[in-house]
Amino acid sequence: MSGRTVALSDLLGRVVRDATGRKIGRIEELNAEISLEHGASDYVVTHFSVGRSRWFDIVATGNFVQPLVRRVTRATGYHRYEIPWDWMDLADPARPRVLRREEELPRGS
Amino acid sequence: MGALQLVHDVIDSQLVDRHQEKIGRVDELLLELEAGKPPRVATIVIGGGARARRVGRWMHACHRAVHALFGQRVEHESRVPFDAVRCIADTIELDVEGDALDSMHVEHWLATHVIGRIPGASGERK
Amino acid sequence: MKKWGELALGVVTSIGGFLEVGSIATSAQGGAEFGYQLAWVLLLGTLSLAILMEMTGRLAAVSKRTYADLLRERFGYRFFVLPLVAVFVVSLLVLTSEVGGVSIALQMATGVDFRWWAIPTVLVGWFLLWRGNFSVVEQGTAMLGLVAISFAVGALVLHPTWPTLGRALLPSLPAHDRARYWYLAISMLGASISPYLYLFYSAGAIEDDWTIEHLGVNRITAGLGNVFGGGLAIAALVTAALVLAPRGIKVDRYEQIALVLATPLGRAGFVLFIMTLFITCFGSTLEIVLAIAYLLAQGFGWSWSENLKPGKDARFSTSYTVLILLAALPIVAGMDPLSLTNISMVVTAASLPVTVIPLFVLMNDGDILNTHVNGWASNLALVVIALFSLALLVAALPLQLLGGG
Amino acid sequence: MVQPAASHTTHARLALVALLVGSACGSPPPLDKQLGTLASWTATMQLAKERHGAGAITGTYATQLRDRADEAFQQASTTIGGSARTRADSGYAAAALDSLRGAIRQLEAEIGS
Repeated sequence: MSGRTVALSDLLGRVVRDATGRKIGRIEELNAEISLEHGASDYVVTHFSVGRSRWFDIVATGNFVQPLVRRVTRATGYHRYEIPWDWMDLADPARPRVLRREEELPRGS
Repeated sequence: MGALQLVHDVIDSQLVDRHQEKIGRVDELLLELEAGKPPRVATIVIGGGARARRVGRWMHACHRAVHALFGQRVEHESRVPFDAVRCIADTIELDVEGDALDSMHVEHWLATHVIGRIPGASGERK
Repeated sequence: MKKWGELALGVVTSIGGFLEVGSIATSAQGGAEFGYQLAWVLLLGTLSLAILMEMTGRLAAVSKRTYADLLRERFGYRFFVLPLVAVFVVSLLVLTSEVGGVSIALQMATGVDFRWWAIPTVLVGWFLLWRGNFSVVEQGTAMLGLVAISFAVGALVLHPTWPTLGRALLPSLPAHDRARYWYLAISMLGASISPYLYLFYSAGAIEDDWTIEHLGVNRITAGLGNVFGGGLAIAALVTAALVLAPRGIKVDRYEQIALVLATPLGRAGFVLFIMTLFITCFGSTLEIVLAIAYLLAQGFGWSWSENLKPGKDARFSTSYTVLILLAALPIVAGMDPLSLTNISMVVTAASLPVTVIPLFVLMNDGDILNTHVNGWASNLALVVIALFSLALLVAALPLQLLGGG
Repeated sequence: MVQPAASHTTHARLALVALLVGSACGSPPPLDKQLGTLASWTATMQLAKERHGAGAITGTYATQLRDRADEAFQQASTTIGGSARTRADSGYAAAALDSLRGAIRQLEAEIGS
């Protein structure tokens, strides 16, 4: 079990840039699942949610007046990116970088 | 235990030990990065230092200063492997003995040196 | 049957728990200087508090977690520090004012200077917390707190002019001393809507093992209790408006306030006033010190319950022990309790946004409340409260400086 | 990253506080306010005397009220000179102080009896 250790709070809120160096938002959530490769009870991060407004996302993730949220997201073109773990370069946790261009990134709801 | 959102479901959640006693909150989560492998959720940290660090550098400095003031050189912090998680719901149950955790140092110290010295402190319920 | 008992208890708790040193002092000041005119502030404060309490009670009954729990879990520790520090500081100030209120009541009764009473007061209070359980604190102080009804009796005996009072329930602008008017308005709001009230209430719902079945009890307790509590605060304002205002007496010191009941009700009124001040302030002392200890314990995940023996939750019981002793110090040092009360109430008003605005987010979170999330009417009310809490934050400091003297 | 903006607002806030504190604490309380306080205490003394006569309040409590009025009197007599600008103002101040002193004496006589 070698490797580097990074604190979750050191990743949260970090500005993420895409392959071309463009800012695409901040890390707001880490999604984990039970790993199928390792031992049974190991949780591993599957993807990172990257958004632009933490407060908006706190509100939006909680089933908050869903129709209103949907209308606002549509009107403002707001979206989060759901970035698979292997697209994220965390060599420097303070400067996370996505290995693809912004246009290629999958968008969350 | 299916998919987990580490921020929404795990960090800052109430922790209870195997006897359902409250033993603190998830003050920090440590991830293990290894080339070519997905980040592994490795450790739950319980402790004031980790908590202070999250607020900012100045808070961490304050925390250390307060510790130094009380002449405490070691940080009473617990690091529990994530394997010990038994159940994640409103609270997170850890398969540990709460009394054995280092982060419970202040609780025990107060219980024996302050609260325990005052008559009427022991027993189950009032 | 048990439910109705709980209901009656809840309502009584609210009456006993709501009128305390802040309300008595600021309502008397408001009535003395502006007659009935500031009555609308009490109506507004009471309505707001009823809404906030109903919501925090519902939150606790449905989620089995307290408001403080959810503030940390949903917003993260980084944000939580803000309400934690704000509520801690504000509540400690209010706590000190309550200890001052008890001490002044004892001074009025005995003639012994209030400074001597602070330590005995907190020692007795601490003993009750140490030995008693949650029901002792909640029910004991509530039942005794019913003496506060003497304010209503006093107001009725003085024959208020009802139409004028009715008109004063709608906001109006003052003809003189604008800064002072708004300063008193903010103090009265701070006295009505203290964060400790809803933090205590939501922790109390957990202490009393509330479930979804208690939502009706919760609604009625928050509603009716506040109607009574607010009504008594208005009664205090009315007595001051009819006793002090016509004679040109302003309330500069606590000692002057006893005259508002000694005038319509004679010796009985004098005694009832002292009892009311003593009991309500003492009850609030216990509630506030518990509220702060709850906040710390829940925020940091310690074991907590007023129903456990202190050895079972050492950090929690150490917190209330230290805090209640700490609250005696400014009084022993001779700080004027009325100035302390006024400052506490204004600071309380200024601290409201950090606890009101997050509540809006939580009350709409379906993961926490399922089908019991806010409807549009509750949301509208909460938005209005949040907006005016922001206005209070902005206005508090300038008004303290311009109208505080 | 946000450091410069934050320190700007901090400075602005500090300046605002300094301004307000300065404007609030600079001068002694204005004369009309002090006269109002004296009149308020005079009325308090009269009401206390009347209530004591009716047996509504105890002598202990009336004495405390007298002491508070005395403190207000002492405070006003040291500061009110600085607030009175004209001869007429000084006259008002002296009259107000006199009537409070008189009211305190009357209450003392009532308690003593």
